[in-house]
Amino acid sequence: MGNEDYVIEMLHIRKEFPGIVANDDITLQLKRGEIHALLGENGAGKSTLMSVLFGLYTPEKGTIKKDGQEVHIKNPNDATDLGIGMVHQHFMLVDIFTVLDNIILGAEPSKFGFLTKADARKRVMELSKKYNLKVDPDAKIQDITVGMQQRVEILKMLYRDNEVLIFDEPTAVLTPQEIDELMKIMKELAAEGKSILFITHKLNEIKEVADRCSILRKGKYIGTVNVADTTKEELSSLMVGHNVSLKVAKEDAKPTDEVLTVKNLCVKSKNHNKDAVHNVSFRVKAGEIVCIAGIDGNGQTELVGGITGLENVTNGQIILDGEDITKKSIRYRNTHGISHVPEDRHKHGLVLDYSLEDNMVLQRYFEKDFNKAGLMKRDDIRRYSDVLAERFDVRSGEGAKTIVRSMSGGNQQKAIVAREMDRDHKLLIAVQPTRGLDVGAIEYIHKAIVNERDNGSAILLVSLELDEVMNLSDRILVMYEGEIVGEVDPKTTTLQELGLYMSGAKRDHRKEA
Amino acid sequence: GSSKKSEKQSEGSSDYKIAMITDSGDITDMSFNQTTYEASKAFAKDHDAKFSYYKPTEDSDEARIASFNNAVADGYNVVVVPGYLFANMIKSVAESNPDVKIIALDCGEGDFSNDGSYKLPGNVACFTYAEELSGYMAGYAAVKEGYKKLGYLGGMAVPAVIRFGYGFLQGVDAAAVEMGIANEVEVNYIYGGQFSGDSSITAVMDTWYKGGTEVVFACGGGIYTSACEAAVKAGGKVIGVDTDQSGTIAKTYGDDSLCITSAMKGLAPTINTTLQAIFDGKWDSYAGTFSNLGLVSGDDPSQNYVQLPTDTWSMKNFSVDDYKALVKDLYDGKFTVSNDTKNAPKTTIKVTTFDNIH
Amino acid sequence: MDKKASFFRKSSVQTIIASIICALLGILVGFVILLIMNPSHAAEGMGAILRNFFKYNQSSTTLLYYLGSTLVKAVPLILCSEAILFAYKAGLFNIGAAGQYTVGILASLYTSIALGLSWWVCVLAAIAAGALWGFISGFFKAVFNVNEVIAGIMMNWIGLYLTNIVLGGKKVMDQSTSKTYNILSTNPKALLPTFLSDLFGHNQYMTIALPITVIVAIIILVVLNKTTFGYELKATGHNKEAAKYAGMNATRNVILTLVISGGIAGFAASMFYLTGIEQYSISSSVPGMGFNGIAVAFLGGLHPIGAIVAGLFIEYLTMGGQYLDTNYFNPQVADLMVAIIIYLCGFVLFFRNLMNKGKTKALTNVNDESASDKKKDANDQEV
Amino acid sequence: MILLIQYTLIFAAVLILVALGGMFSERSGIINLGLEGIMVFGAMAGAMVMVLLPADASKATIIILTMLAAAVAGVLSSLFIAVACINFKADQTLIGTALNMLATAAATVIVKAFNTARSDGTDFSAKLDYVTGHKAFLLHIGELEISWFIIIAAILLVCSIVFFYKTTFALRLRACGEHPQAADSVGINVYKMRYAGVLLSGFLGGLGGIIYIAAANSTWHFDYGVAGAGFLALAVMIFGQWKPERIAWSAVLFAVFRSLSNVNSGIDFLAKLHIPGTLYNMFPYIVSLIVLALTSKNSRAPKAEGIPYDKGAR
Ligand SMILES: Nc1ncnc2c1ncn2[C@@H]1O[C@H](COP(=O)(O)OP(=O)(O)OP(=O)(O)O)[C@@H](O)[C@H]1O
Ligand SMILES: Nc1ncnc2c1ncn2[C@@H]1O[C@H](COP(=O)(O)OP(=O)(O)OP(=O)(O)O)[C@@H](O)[C@H]1O
Ligand SMILES: [Mg+2]
Ligand SMILES: [Mg+2]
Repeated sequence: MGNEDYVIEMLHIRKEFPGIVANDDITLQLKRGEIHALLGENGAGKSTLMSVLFGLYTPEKGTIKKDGQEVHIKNPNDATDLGIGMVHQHFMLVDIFTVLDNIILGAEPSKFGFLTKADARKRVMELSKKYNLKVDPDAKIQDITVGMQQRVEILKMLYRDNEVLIFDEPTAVLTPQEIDELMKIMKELAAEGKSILFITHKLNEIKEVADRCSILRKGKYIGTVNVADTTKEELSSLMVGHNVSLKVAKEDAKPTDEVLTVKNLCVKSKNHNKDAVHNVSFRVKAGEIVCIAGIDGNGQTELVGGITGLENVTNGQIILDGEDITKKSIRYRNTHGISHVPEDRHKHGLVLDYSLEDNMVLQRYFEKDFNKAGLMKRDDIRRYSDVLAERFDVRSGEGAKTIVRSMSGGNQQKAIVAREMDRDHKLLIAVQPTRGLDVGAIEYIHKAIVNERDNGSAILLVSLELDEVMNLSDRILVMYEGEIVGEVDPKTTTLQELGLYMSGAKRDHRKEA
Repeated sequence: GSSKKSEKQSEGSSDYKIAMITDSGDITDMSFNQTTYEASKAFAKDHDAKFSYYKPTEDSDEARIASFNNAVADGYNVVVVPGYLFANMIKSVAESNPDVKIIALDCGEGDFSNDGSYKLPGNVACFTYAEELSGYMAGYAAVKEGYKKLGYLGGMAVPAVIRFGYGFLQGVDAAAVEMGIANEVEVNYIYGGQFSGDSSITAVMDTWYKGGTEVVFACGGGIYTSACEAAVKAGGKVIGVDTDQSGTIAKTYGDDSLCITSAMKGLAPTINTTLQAIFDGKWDSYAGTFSNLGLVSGDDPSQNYVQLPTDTWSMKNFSVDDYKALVKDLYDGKFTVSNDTKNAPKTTIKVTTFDNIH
Repeated sequence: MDKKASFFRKSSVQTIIASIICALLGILVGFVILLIMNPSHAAEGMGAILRNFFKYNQSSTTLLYYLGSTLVKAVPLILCSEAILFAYKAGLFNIGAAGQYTVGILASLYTSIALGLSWWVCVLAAIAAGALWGFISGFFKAVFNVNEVIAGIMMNWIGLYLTNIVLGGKKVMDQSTSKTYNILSTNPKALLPTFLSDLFGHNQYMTIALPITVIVAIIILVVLNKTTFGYELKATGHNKEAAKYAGMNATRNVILTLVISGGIAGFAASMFYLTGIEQYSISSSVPGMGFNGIAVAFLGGLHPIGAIVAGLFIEYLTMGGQYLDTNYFNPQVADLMVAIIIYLCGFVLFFRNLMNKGKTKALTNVNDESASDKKKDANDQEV
Repeated sequence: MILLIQYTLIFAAVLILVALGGMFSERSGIINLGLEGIMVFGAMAGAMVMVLLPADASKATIIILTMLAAAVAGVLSSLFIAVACINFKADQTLIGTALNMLATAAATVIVKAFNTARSDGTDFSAKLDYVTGHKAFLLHIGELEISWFIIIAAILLVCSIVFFYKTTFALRLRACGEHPQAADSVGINVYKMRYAGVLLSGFLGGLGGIIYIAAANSTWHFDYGVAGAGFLALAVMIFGQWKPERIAWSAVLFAVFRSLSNVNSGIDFLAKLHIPGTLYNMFPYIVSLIVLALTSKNSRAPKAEGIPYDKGAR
């Protein structure tokens, strides 16, 4: 008989994928009313385990118990019937549907098959109020921020009255404020008696909300600890098997020549009639890391788009190393000193159906190292890719010829970082370079960025994560509603001050040209 | 299954084995392929000869030659082919297959060479028809019957269809001029671009009938269906082609008076006579000849290869006797009808020519 | 390198085996249909289709002649499927190949008959016409975001009507027979030079179109898999945004892909009509060649060389239909069989998975894996 | 003018139904290039029923049974797509094309066998005559002759609009075409919904087929298939941006031009212009290309269409 204290017990779960055992004899016990964190490197098998619990995968071995009774969860319907809900790592939302439609989908109130949305709307608004999850029920998903999408996912679970809630990396895409809110909500929910499984790579968050934490490593179960009795360092070494340093070690910057100068830049918004980027001016020098901080959606994407050429600039000037590149093609910018780790790795960064090696030369295939008279030099490309993968620890099932789609998000990201760092550049633009990575990987990438700086690159970092911003940058520019509202020094500023700038409560009247 | 019937007759005892090759249409095209097929098959059955038909894979000389070779390889020694398209096939296979007799219908000297320089080998007999006479009679009759607004709906503009059409125009014109109503009589003239009806063609016919057209000469395979459909709705009439179509039309559309007459041509009799000649050992009279079949008698129209059907005569103002008189005049050369397919005939009446439908 | 090569071979062997299984199954189903129609002659009928031109085994000249004919007729089919698979690899579904083929006919026949030009000019004209048609679709796609399928369908019809107007004119079409004039008699220098004609029973339609087709297939293979140009096109096809990010000119690539694809389709038309084997007559629907090309492209595993084999196979069966004894079966049965085989090609992936799987695993698992297998496929083709 | 309306209604009815069929299929995530084939099968079954019904069958019987047969045949033939594309994850483009080829060949063979059997071996054409059946559908409103087909198509259009926007089922269907994983994660059976989408397209496509051949004709030659009407409907669907009410308008636009090409000589001012008929034929395509160019900036196909659903993949 199982222990009655546990709402969910997953016993000896084994799940195989071709060529890999994603979960190997994993046991996980979830107490009623607790927040239970699940920790592990990229590809450790966390998402797989949760998908098993939610009925998306059928395990090869093992049993699942709900309230001590053995249950068979064959599909999400079974999971829902058992009161299990999940917020997926990659949101399960239909873009063109409204918020309300997404929430009710699959559990629609209806009369004779016809939707009766009025009741649903009332219920959703009540829930939204009760948990302080602000949403606009009639907005389309494609038009709302990631944060709001997250709230929609949570409302989906609440709407279904689930008692076991799974959050798969919910914070990877949220702003600090949103993370705080989410933590509050999770605590509230737990207090109400709901049990929560929480996947994250961020140890702070585990320390803040979780009661216990189970650790997976390479598909195997390592152990479960009481969070209160452990330190972050202990957790991270449990996860990766050795000690990791959580603080970026770096010397003071020694800025030299000016590499990037942006003057009065304006970029039109796709969503509204105003400029997404309005009259922005700043400079980045070789040997320094300048960070653009701000809440998501304040024009960072468009600013980077303007500099890299992905978006049309309506006004202003971009000068790279003394040369005006405002009107130059993307190819020109790529080959004249700009490296760019893009914000959305799937949309821009990778051709998912190409192999790793082909992605490694995405901007360089035509160079004479890889191209002879229009023919690809396959051997050289392979060799190059292997070297990069080795150096940046990019792991993939079949080496250089692995199709990138099948690689984990973390490794996909590492591949991009490797590619961009290795390309000749004067300026490295890194947008959220560590989004969704495990601490080991983050450490590695941070080190690499600092290394780049020390080797004389100018770095423009765009990040939503304040930890990263504070740790990594030499100067911080804060963007709010398309304008740069302040410049601060990370050594002297506080999180509070940054927050004030980011929310628009404070602004400098800077002059820079 | 489709086989039961044919199986019985498939192993013939005759020395002659008859094959037919279709042109671009199928043997169910309600036009010359079908007539040729039915006549040859019936003949073979009556004479206990093996029969089969061959359908080329495409509409090309190469494919027609392939079908011919295929038939010969299967042991057939009499090959019946309908249509001018076969001229090139004959040119390339006739001489190298002297033991195979070829009967070509609707295939004239001009189809082989422009200047008549081609000499037909002894194992080939070619027949063409004076469709222009048949069309002439139909047109003449219709106007005499009292119709003033007429239409001509051809299938595809191939020589036989054109001759029917141009003959029709000449007949209408002659009658109108004779009656002194040339300024009142009008003809709409169009080709459907195919040998079957469809909604586009029906729509055009609807427009014609609604616009006052009283009778349409539907000239080409199954294209009459579009004319009939529109005619039924508007109380118009049609004229059939090739065989006496009044029966089929009456049966299909439940209206005995829908088809006022048909411009016939005697494909079936030609096939019967020629095949009979082969079986009787009298091939020599056809060997290597081009025959243009038209009027053979001024007094007994039913002997002619082109005629209107008298058995199902339904016209009132233009009687069978009037028809006989017309045939006599034509036979005597009192009226001359041009068989030119290159240039449309000059007429006093107004002819409106439309673009092909497809 | 070696490891890669052997892996490639293994997986391509699987594809070939799976394709063969589908073909055999199709023939089996075809046989069942013959059985239903006429049980006592079904075996004989099947035999006739499969024996095909080998029925002329008495005379090797005739046999070779008809072997040649099958090759000649397979040429446009193969080229159309090359056109389609080329675009498909670049992420575009060129359903407009049918229309590009049609304007290819227009250009080849107008230049050869009405203008009396030499064959190579006519070929170039056909390529240009097809390319222009492809360009229009591509332009609408790249500049106005018009779905290439709908643009292709529209251009098919526009091309058809335009062809009907132009080729229906007095200069090209014999008004009294409703067919275009024969090139042989009007302008023999527009006929493609013959090739191995004497070897194939003096088949005058055996022209340089045959070796050219093979060369085109090889060029496509090389371009797609070995060149930076192919790399770019495929990248644009898979992920337009990423291609843009990488500095590729996505707009230009979309247009260029359809221009090339259209050029090949137009070229296909010239390689057929300039042999003089067939005359054009006014048509109320777009020639089926472009659509059949889709089927052949897939039957050939979307591989340029596979398309050659598939095209020959389909043409062989189609030609086989004429050897059916019409007393027992109507000739359309062969078309039905071909269609069934093409339908069954859709199951190639399934059969391949079955082979990978071994006997014990259940169907659902097969399905689970098919996606990752597809990715492996892509990998093979990239190599 | 009356004729223009009449033929516009007929062509529009066909295009609307078939395009709606395509829409439901694509909304569920399956590209249906086989509409042409489905139409052929629907047309064939409907025509056979009209041929077989006794001469004294009542109008209502004829109408109901004919439509039923066409719809059922359409649904059955769409199974060719559903089974291959949903269960076996076959390529949707290939299967659609194959179905088109299959349909024309099969219809020719079947109708020939049907005629041969019925006529005791004297008629083996691939043609069916259904004059009585065709007449049973006719209906006169003043001078305008319309057909029950059109009324039924109009009713189905209204039903489709309501169904599409107002029902639980359609919401789920649409989710499957956009983000099947999301649908799956809330317990919707993606396979079932896709079946529903494809079968619906079979139902509507089959009806479209019978209307195409029987609303203005009383004879059909099945060796000619339906001459591209299915592809035209596909164009109408894309033109209508996968939305039922827009599809209706696009269909009418196409239909107006299509019928103009045939009846222009009956409209005085057009007849005077002497525009060649072929130009009229080209018109709807040219016009819609231009309109598309102006309206397509934001048009978007269902996101997941064409991709076989795979539980394991993401
Ligand atoms: N659909 C799939 N098909 C094949 N293999 C898979 C699939 N999903 C996961 N895997 C395998 O299972 C392993 C575990 O993957 P999982 O997604 O559970 O990792 P994770 O712990 O969630 O990683 P991350 O932190 O990056 O989210 C992977 O290494 C991968 O090889
Ligand atoms: N379809 C698939 N086929 C094979 N392996 C897969 C597939 N999808 C994922 N994997 C494997 O799953 C593992 C984890 O991938 P997953 O997608 O969970 O990462 P992720 O969670 O997206 O990454 P991140 O943490 O950056 O968000 C990887 O090792 C990858 O190889
Ligand atoms: Mg992850
Ligand atoms: Mg994960």
